[in-house]
Amino acid sequence: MDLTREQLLEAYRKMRMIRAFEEKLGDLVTAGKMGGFMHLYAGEEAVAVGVCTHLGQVDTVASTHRGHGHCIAKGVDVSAMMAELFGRATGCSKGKGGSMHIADVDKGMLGANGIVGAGIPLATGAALTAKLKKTGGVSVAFFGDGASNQGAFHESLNMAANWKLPALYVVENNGFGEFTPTEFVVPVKDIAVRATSYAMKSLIADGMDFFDVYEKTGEALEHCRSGQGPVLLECKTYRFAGHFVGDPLVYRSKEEAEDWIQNRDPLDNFEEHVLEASLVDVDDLRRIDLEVQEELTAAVEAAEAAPFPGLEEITTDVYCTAGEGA
Amino acid sequence: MDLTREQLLEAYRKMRMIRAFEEKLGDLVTAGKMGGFMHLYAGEEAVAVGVCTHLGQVDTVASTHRGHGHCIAKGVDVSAMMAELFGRATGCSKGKGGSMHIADVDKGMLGANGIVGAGIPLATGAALTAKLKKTGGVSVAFFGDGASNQGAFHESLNMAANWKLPALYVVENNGFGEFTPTEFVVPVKDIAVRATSYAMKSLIADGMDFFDVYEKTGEALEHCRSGQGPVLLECKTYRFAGHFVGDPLVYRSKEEAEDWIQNRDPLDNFEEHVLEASLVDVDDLRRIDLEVQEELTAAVEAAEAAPFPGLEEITTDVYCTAGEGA
Amino acid sequence: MSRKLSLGLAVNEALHIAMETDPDVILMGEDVAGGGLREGDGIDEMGGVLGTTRGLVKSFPDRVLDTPISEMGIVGTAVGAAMTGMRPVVELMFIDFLGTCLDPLLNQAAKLRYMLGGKARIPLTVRTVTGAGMQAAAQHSQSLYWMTAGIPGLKTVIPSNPADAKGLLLAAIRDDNPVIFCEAKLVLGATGEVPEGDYEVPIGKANLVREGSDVSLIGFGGTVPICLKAAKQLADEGIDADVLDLRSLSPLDEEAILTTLAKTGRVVIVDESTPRSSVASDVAALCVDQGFDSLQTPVRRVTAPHSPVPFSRPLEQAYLPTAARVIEAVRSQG
Amino acid sequence: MSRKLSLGLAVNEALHIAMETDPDVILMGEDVAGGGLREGDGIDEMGGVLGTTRGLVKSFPDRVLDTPISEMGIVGTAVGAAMTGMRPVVELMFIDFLGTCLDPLLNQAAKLRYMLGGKARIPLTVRTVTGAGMQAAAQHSQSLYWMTAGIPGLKTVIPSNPADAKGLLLAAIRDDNPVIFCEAKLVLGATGEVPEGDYEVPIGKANLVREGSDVSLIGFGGTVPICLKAAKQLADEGIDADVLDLRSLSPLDEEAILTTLAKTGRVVIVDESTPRSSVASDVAALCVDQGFDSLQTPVRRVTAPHSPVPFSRPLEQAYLPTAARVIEAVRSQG
Ligand SMILES: Cc1ncc(C[n+]2csc(CCOP(=O)(O)OP(=O)(O)O)c2C)c(N)n1
Ligand SMILES: Cc1ncc(C[n+]2csc(CCOP(=O)(O)OP(=O)(O)O)c2C)c(N)n1
Ligand SMILES: [Mg+2]
Ligand SMILES: [Mg+2]
Repeated sequence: MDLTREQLLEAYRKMRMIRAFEEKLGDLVTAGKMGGFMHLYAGEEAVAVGVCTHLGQVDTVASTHRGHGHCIAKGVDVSAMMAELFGRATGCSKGKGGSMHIADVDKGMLGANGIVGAGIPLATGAALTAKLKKTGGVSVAFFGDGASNQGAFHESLNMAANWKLPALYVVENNGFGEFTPTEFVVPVKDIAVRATSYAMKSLIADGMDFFDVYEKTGEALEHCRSGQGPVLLECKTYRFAGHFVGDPLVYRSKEEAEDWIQNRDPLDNFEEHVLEASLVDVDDLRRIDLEVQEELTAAVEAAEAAPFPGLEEITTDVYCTAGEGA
Repeated sequence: MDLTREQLLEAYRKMRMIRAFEEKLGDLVTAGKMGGFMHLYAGEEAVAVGVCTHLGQVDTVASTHRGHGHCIAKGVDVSAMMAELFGRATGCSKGKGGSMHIADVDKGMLGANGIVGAGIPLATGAALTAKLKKTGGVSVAFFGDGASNQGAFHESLNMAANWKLPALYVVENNGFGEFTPTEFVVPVKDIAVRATSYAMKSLIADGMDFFDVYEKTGEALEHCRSGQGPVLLECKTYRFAGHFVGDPLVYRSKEEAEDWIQNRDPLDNFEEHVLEASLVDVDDLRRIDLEVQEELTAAVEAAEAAPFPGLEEITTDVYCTAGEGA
Repeated sequence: MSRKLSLGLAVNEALHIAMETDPDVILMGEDVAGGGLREGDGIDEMGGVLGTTRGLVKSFPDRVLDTPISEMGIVGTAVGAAMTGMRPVVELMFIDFLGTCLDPLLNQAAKLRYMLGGKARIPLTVRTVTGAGMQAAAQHSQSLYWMTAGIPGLKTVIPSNPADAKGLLLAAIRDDNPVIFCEAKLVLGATGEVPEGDYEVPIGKANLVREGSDVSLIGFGGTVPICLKAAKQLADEGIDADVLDLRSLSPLDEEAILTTLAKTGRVVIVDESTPRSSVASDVAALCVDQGFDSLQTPVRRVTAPHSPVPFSRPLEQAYLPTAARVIEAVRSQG
Repeated sequence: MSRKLSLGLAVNEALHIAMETDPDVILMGEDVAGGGLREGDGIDEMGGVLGTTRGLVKSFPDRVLDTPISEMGIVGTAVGAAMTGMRPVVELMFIDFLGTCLDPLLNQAAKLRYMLGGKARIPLTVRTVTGAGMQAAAQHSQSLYWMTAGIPGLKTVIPSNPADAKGLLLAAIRDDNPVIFCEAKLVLGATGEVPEGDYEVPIGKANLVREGSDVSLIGFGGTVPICLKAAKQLADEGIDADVLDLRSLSPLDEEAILTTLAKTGRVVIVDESTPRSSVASDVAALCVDQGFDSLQTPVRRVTAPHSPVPFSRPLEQAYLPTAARVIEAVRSQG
């Protein structure tokens, strides 16, 4: 394991930030302070952070409706995200996109996506750019088990395999698509086997274990970066909260949820591992916990104080005018 | 092999009819007597007939842009087909559909389809009907290697597998999608492996050999009919003519084509087999050849003599009026 | 007898009746059962993301099908099932998802009967949720009924109230053609009187919901309450408005439109969708074609702007048509 | 200098120039190389199903990509590539196939810039063939530009002649927005003078192709020659027509439309598409809104009927707009 103490602490900070961010959102939406369809990433932190710890500025990520975690893992500013979710002019997309489209292209985060499966071809296109422009970058698509039933999944993986694109397809198998258990709609045990249709390399990781995700991603990216083509990486995970904020969670058993939450929390797993191996001090972690809370509190305050976009913004940014660029 | 002499002769008649029908169309289009985009099935006869010999009235077929062969194999009237292709009122669809939509629902032939891959979900729906209504029927989708790259393929096979539908998916792998060789766009050797993604049974047949297709289809349909779910059957075949009538065929080598046409003609293969095994007399075959030619000549004459649809037909059949039924 | 129900519950009631009265009716869609067939302690069904299909899987366990997230496959499969004897009702969660299943509607359902010379019947209903108002942003807030209304071979209806919703949905399901049934977010939660029992509201007939003689306000779905509100305010100014609820976007009740135009000579169309290729344009074009002699003023269209739906609440609110904008449009006619 | 070229060859020339002048331009589509990269005795490229892209793969072997038959994947991939620095030109063989790739246009390309608050650029061009006239029947003959024109965030252009085709395509490719470029079958084979070298025809500007003062005939793509033919015949009757070629369907050159209306007071719009949710309706609606005071007669729309395109030759011919129908429409205005 090649991670420095700094990197470990950074990974922990991101996982903790995702958890705290999502908990905060849950509270804000429930309190009626924030609107929209809000899908929380809590429980799946090890996937986003395990993967993105390998990524640099040149690498890109395309995400899903459950995109806050990917943003944070890819380094998007939490304050700008919070302002976006409050619909403020200071948001990372001026408040015009919201949760399901949260993005920061400058950070290589091409966006959450309200259309299940639609990020997969976008990531494939970014991989095509990387290949044609020889940037050395890789392109990562995060998507759910449910999305693996979309035609866009099939078409994209096939194209990427034909063209040996530097693309990593990360399926976050959390056992449900909305309220429907995965086994109702996916007749194979491992979504990873779907790589067979494209003669594509595949790997399976324990998505609750940062270290396993990190390791498997490393192996996958070596394959991608060396020109051998794309990889499908399945991460087995679980979402701790409902499909969206407000979901009554009647479709899954309390025992099942409790088991994952109590015994397989990726933050607990991480802490246990790094403390046992004496890689960091417990004080470091607690300090980060506090810093994260402070950062979030400040983000919420700043967002609430920020202005809404002017009404003229309704009709701007529809088209790019000549010379305007991105 | 459980086929009677009658059945063998019927199979031969159908294969011969397909070949003669397509050759006739080639001449008619080239002579400017017939219009539209015309995709000929010559060379692939053993697939349609090998599969459809197993089918009865209750079974349905959804087809492709290259659909004449499937129609003839499923028992659609050749005269009505010819009139359709001439755009006449006596055509099986009153001249309104043409080659790419040729159909006869009464015969269980749900239609050719101008949209590559679109027949696959239609067949899946027919299989759902068969299952829900317990008709005992199976539903067959014919489609090309190229169509196996469409999202509709993936989504349909997944649904059929989840619901264990009585559906047979027959991929006619003729080595090309239009002018692009299959190996440019399909990174696996056998499209049959794509069944793995759905835990689906798959089989591969020599699509130039009626008997092999017939046998594999039998095995597949036993599986479907006994409630064990769908099957993907890949038939390796070759189209003797161009992608459409008028195709200059510059994208494939003459040698390759000659080899298939001279050495692997499904009609020659059939004849050799049945004569060697003394299953029928050569005279029977030659008599059928003549009868087929006569039937076709009559069909062309009747079609050319038939009236065009009245102009009021432009706006009829758009909607079904109450109580009109099908 | 009637009681007050929300539009969503009226739809639910219509689905129950349709499934009870016809064994060929099946329901397909993502989470329409929503875990309802799963065994387990305390496990219950969701009945769709908005709960509209609740209870159906319990009554008709074999005929309510939770599907994978595969809109192209779902709708295409439903077309194939419709063609072979079923009467499927598909839930397309939001009309925005048309992007993932246009082909089976555009090139299959809408055209099969025609291409087969009248030898096929596609009794398919697609229920879908349209419009803005829930801060669901650009990809979950569109009013894309203009797309389906533009396709020959499809019908498109959009109720403005629970009673119409029940009757139109029953008519849609029993229609032998493919029908797109739109549930506008702006009125989905609104309650109203709903008759008990089995009844149909005919497809293709508009409904005059207010009588007046000075101006015709034409709306549908979520814009009908907006028209009524505007009419009330206009009445205070002495302007008496006819309010026509189109109910059906295709076929369009041209006669009803021309009748109200002939009465008032003055038309404002209120459409939640973006302006281009819109139902609003079709209605205006009809007025200036067939109704030219009656026209006394410009025809105004009150629509969303030619832009995606913004997320931010104040922007989304300003994006939507309002009674104030309708009144302004009436005043601007001079 | 100019020479006569077909519209297809003019497109081919524009593609060569675009790829020569910008290394970020890539061409993607089914068979756009068409075996051109295959080695073998006597093997040659096809350059697309209609031969429009011939020669490009030889000049730019790394930038001409034959794709699988996966329209959703192709267009979605192109959007992702556009967003990250390429300038892709996708060939969608026929616009009818929009059914299989609407989402990446409707919900991605058209909305990304907006949803990202202006922080993305999608310089994507989709070339596609539209319309009837080749007996290609219901699924290969549609004029679905009304769909793309209705989507905010997309532009849609349709040239009526080879010179415009070359200039509009160069403008489309260099535009930083997603542009749908339509090649109408009715004019795809027609030849005309085409200037040499690199030039652009601006998007959003209509072109007055004939001057007259009695009636405005408004067409685009394949209907411009029909308008001109009708104008010629009308001239014999002493009716002198302005003929406006819209060139761009979105944005629409409203000023040019209102200018010709102001001049003649009388408008006939000729649109090959079906009538509902149409560009024809939008133009009529604009006339009766902004141009009401100039209007002296009803606005007529000459379109296809509200039905799919029939296969049978005489039916297909009667389905299409003709000069005779345009003249009839003018006469019917009284
Ligand atoms: C095309 C499309 N269909 C349906 C939906 C509604 N929807 C939103 S999230 C979701 C479930 C996605 O499941 P999965 O891919 O497993 O991701 P998860 O939510 O479990 O992270 C569905 C059906 C959508 N947004 N887009
Ligand atoms: C959705 C769609 N994309 C593209 C086409 C154009 N097209 C017609 S046939 C064809 C090739 C089909 O290849 P395959 O599925 O292998 O069938 P084959 O022609 O070889 O029998 C293509 C690309 C189409 N008709 N529909
Ligand atoms: Mg999931
Ligand atoms: Mg093929």
